[in-house]
Amino acid sequence: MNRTLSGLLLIFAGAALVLLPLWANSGLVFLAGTTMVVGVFALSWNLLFGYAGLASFGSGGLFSIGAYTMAVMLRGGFEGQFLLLIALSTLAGGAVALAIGIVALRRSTGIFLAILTLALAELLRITLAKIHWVGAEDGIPNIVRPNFSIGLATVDLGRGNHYYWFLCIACALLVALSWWIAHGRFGRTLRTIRLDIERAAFMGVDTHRYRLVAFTISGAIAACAGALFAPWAQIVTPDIGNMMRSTQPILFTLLGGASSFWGPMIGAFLFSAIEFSTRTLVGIQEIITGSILLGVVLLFPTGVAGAWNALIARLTARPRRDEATSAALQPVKE
Amino acid sequence: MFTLVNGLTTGMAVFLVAAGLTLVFGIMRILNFAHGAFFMIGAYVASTLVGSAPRSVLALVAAAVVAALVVGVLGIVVQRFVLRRIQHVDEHYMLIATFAVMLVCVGFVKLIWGLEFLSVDPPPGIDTGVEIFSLFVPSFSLFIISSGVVVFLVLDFVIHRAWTGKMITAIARDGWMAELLGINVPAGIMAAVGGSFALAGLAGGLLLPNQTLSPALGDTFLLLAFITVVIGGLGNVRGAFIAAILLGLIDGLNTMLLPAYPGVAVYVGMVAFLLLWPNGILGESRL
Amino acid sequence: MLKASRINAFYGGSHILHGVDLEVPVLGRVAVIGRNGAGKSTLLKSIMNAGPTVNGEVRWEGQSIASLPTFKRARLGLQLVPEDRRIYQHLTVRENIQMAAYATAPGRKPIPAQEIVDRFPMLQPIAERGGGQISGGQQQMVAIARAIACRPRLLLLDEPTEGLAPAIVEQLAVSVRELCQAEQAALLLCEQNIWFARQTTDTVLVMDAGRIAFRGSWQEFDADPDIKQRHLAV
Amino acid sequence: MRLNRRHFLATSAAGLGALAMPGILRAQQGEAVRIGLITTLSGPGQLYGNYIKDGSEIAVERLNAAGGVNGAKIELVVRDDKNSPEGAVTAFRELTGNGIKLFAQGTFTANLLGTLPLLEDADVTMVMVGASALALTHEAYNPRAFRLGFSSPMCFGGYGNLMAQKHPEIEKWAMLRSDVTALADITNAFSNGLKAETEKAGRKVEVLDPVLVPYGGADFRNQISNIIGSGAPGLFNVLQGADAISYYKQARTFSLDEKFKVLCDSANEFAIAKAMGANTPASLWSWTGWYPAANKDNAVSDEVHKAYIKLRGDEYPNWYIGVSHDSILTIANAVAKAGSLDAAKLVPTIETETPQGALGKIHFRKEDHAFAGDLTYIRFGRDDKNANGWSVFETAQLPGAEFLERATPGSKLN
Repeated sequence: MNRTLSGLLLIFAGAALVLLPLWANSGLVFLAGTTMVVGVFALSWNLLFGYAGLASFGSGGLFSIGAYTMAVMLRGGFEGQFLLLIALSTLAGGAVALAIGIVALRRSTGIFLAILTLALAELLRITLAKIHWVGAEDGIPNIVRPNFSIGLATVDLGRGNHYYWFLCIACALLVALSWWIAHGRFGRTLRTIRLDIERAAFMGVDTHRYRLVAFTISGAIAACAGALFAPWAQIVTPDIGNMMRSTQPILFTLLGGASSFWGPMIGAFLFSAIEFSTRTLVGIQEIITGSILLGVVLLFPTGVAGAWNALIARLTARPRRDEATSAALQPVKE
Repeated sequence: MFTLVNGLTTGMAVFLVAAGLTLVFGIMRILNFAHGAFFMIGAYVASTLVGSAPRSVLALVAAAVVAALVVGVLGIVVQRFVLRRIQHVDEHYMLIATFAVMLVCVGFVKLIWGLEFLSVDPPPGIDTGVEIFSLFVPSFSLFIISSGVVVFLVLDFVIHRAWTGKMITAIARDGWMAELLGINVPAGIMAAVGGSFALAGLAGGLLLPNQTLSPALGDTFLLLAFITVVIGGLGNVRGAFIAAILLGLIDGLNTMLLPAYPGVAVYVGMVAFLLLWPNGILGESRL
Repeated sequence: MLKASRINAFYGGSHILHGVDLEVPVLGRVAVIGRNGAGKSTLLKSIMNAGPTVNGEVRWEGQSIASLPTFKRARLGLQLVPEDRRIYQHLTVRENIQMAAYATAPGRKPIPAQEIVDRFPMLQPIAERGGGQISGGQQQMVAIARAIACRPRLLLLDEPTEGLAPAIVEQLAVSVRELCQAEQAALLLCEQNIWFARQTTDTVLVMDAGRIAFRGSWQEFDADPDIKQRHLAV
Repeated sequence: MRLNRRHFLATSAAGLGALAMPGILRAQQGEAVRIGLITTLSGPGQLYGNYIKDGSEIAVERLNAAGGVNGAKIELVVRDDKNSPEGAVTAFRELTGNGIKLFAQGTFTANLLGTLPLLEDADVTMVMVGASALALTHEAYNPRAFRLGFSSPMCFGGYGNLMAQKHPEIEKWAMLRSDVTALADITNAFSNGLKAETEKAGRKVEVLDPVLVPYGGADFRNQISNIIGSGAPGLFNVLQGADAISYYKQARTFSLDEKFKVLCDSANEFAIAKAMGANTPASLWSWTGWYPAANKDNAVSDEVHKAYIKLRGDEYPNWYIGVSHDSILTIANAVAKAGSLDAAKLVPTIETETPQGALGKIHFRKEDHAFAGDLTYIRFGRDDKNANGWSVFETAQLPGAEFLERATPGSKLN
């Protein structure tokens, strides 16, 4: 029951997104596209956090690497090979994540890893802001949306809402990929490691290798999201990888629910909806956003997805209600 | 030589801000995103009390103490209505909660004090400089350095020597047992969290003549304070003290040796640090 | 003095105790024995409201204490010594003992730490040592001394003999008996070591899978070997 | 269950609809001439965004009081760019989606660079409010956009020129700036202007490399000590906002204003004096985009000044007030003269019209749509006799057109 309902909801949400440009204002379409990309970005973060138990505060840096790789290559005239460029950006992000992982993962975890990645991302941002070749603080503007060709068919992504639909497809594929990773053997092993690293090691799992692979995959997807974002925003600036960007996936994930696969996506759309619907209330935006976040955290400490699941469980399993909710809400102490 | 004195000044300023942050981490195990915002509120409250030209050092310190009390009370409110409610859920939700608190604080500061820059002068007595061994040292720097040292000594005494500190550390290390021993743990945590927020307010008041007041003030120190807390070994006040001094010196050397890249050495130093001593200088300690 | 009725206790979704009734009379000494995982520790923690979610009634001298938080129960004179002792490693042995002063019942005065140290010869050489630098047997003594320091009315001991050498277990049995007598404290003991339980208590409860399977004196317990076979054999 | 789901679908559809509603409603109102204003109304740039909003609102009020545009009222639709290009693009697309074709946008260059490529598709005419970056009229030049702001070579080249004239005795200048690459344009322009003018007079001047300070930093004492050690009698400071004030505060203990003969600030004008009061440096030059007291014979300037005092009770408005007022004025005037909202008609009208604004006659260079208004410099400082604790000592004006850089629309200036 739970699955069918959630599945229907997913199909409904997907259809609403695809059909959006047919009726909505172009600002809303742009926002929806941006939200899809950062939603995928947040999913990639949660692959690391929710499944491998590693929190990175520097994911903005990887997003930025993907976006800059794409922007530089497009400016360099490689528009013809768009798919190749996406692959290249993804690889770049994965390679950087792998390098960082090799050096850092064995030595530090938890908050130390978080702050280490934060510092690396800040260093990247400062460096980008100093390089004239990539436009320093003002970044690379005027990024073209290239043609996209498979076989004989060519689509001009620069026209109308073509790039939006391209984003829909690309994000759907990335989500599917993440789903497959999270729910396959790899994801299950990661969760075992998260729950009890000693037991996993005892069972013969090379925990370090698994974490490293998760770190790399997460970085690659983050960079891929960045690469998709560059032609969408048509400008990249060093601030694309700033601390706010790095906290975005954390915010979205926790808002939506870290224990749920869809949590980060839900969080991203919820946050965008809050921001868009309060856009005319200038000057008190911080208070509104802060209060809503606070309200959500206090009311749904398991995130929106957690609250949704609890609600469904409550509706579908009425007789066992007490136990189900007490299991969901009772903190385990000592 | 001047770089050294100035490095110390920067270090002690950062320590003043980081002290409360490291305490709250020691007690609650959270990285408090709102700490910078409370530091800023402390500064604004103190500036409202002393005006733009404080009459004496005493007036400034008194204003800082009142600011500490106000922010401490705010901290207790936050603890009571936000942090306590979610302390058993998942520590990461604390992160989002303190982030939200930060947004709300910044929003209210903008509403109450506006956006225009405010400035408070150093009071007479510490508004000039002194010659020490033919080296010109601003006396306000000496004020910051001594404030930092005093706050550290008091804090270190309270935590490691005084009985209250022993009780608080007992709560932080094993609250369950503390409660079995009849200690009112929620009240203890409340007081300790109030105390660490009060430290943020105190820092805001003491550093008031050093910085310009604007709603972005919180950000200026937050990242440096985070770094200090982490390098110091999370929740370890002595470690934070050493880390703050190191940070100040690294920053000072940065301006001397690499003037074209101000502020970069702090990050590089920190990355190197975390790789060499992954658990901080003095190791992690639950207070 | 303590009367708990129809206690049900849960950890998250799992139901640990099923309708347990328990009474400890004034100056009574009760042992709860049972296999690992029978729910003995959960019972003690339920009485202190220190962990599991509990429903049922807990009365202390006729008053319901079901709504009191742990520290208030401790201040009524209930002292639990947990199985893992939980000595504060950052405090000295003496400071550990002083820490219990908060739990002194109204109208009573805590025993000064020095007096406690004097009373336990084992503690004298280690009084100024850190809590992390003493042996397991010493830790158990410190834990009990700490509990005694606040002059409890009811001492709840959770598996005190676990991990101790036989010689120390004998010594511990003597100490516990003497202490309860000297301090006029009742005792509720959870144990797997039947010898130790027999030395220190008069009434015995056998617990199995969260339920009380037997209750009576040690003579009655001995009279029915079947109980041992059915509920205690591993 | 079924009912529940249908209920949910219905409410969420209604919710999504509501999100798009404001647009639909506005689009049906029709009549008014709507101008979209995109500026920074949250985060660190909010201070300046608020000035731009105030100035624009004053303009709309004045224009509507005078009868509006060809009988139609002007309506300002304000959006926050959230301090990022994406935020600006979201706001821009939302407003163009609602049929708005007239835009004023300002504060950060990158946010403008985000929206400039979109003007063509939406047939938008835009005035860039107060922007100074070179890229906007050079490599990122867009024929539908006009810069009502002062380019760095213009206002800081002029600045250097002015200093060379006023202080021929100073042969060595030191500079200090925040570690922001965009600010390098400013120190370069100042240095070039200074050198050009002294060479013309047959003298020589040495300009030291700028000392860098961290942007958003907390402590500037090391750099202050460096700069004092340089031995130069002239100093040009390029820091912004809170950084600048913290810097002058920390510099006070070093008696910075006694160590240097001439102190110049790039563009913080009265923000420093307003914050520091009686502790303002003894004498400080600054460039400003608009200073009512220097525009003595300009009635518009006086009216805007009065309106601002009425609005905020502040006698020393930030220069963004005048500039944003004139931006809206420029658009409204063009619509009135062209009688159309089409860029094809508006752009040539703006190119030829010279309406009277608070800054004087508003005129853009035809080749690259760069603004070439007068340049104003003020010298102010501590003054015990004034109740504020400070006063303005002198003002100087230079013709901007003489200092405007070469027009190279579409390509980078070399």
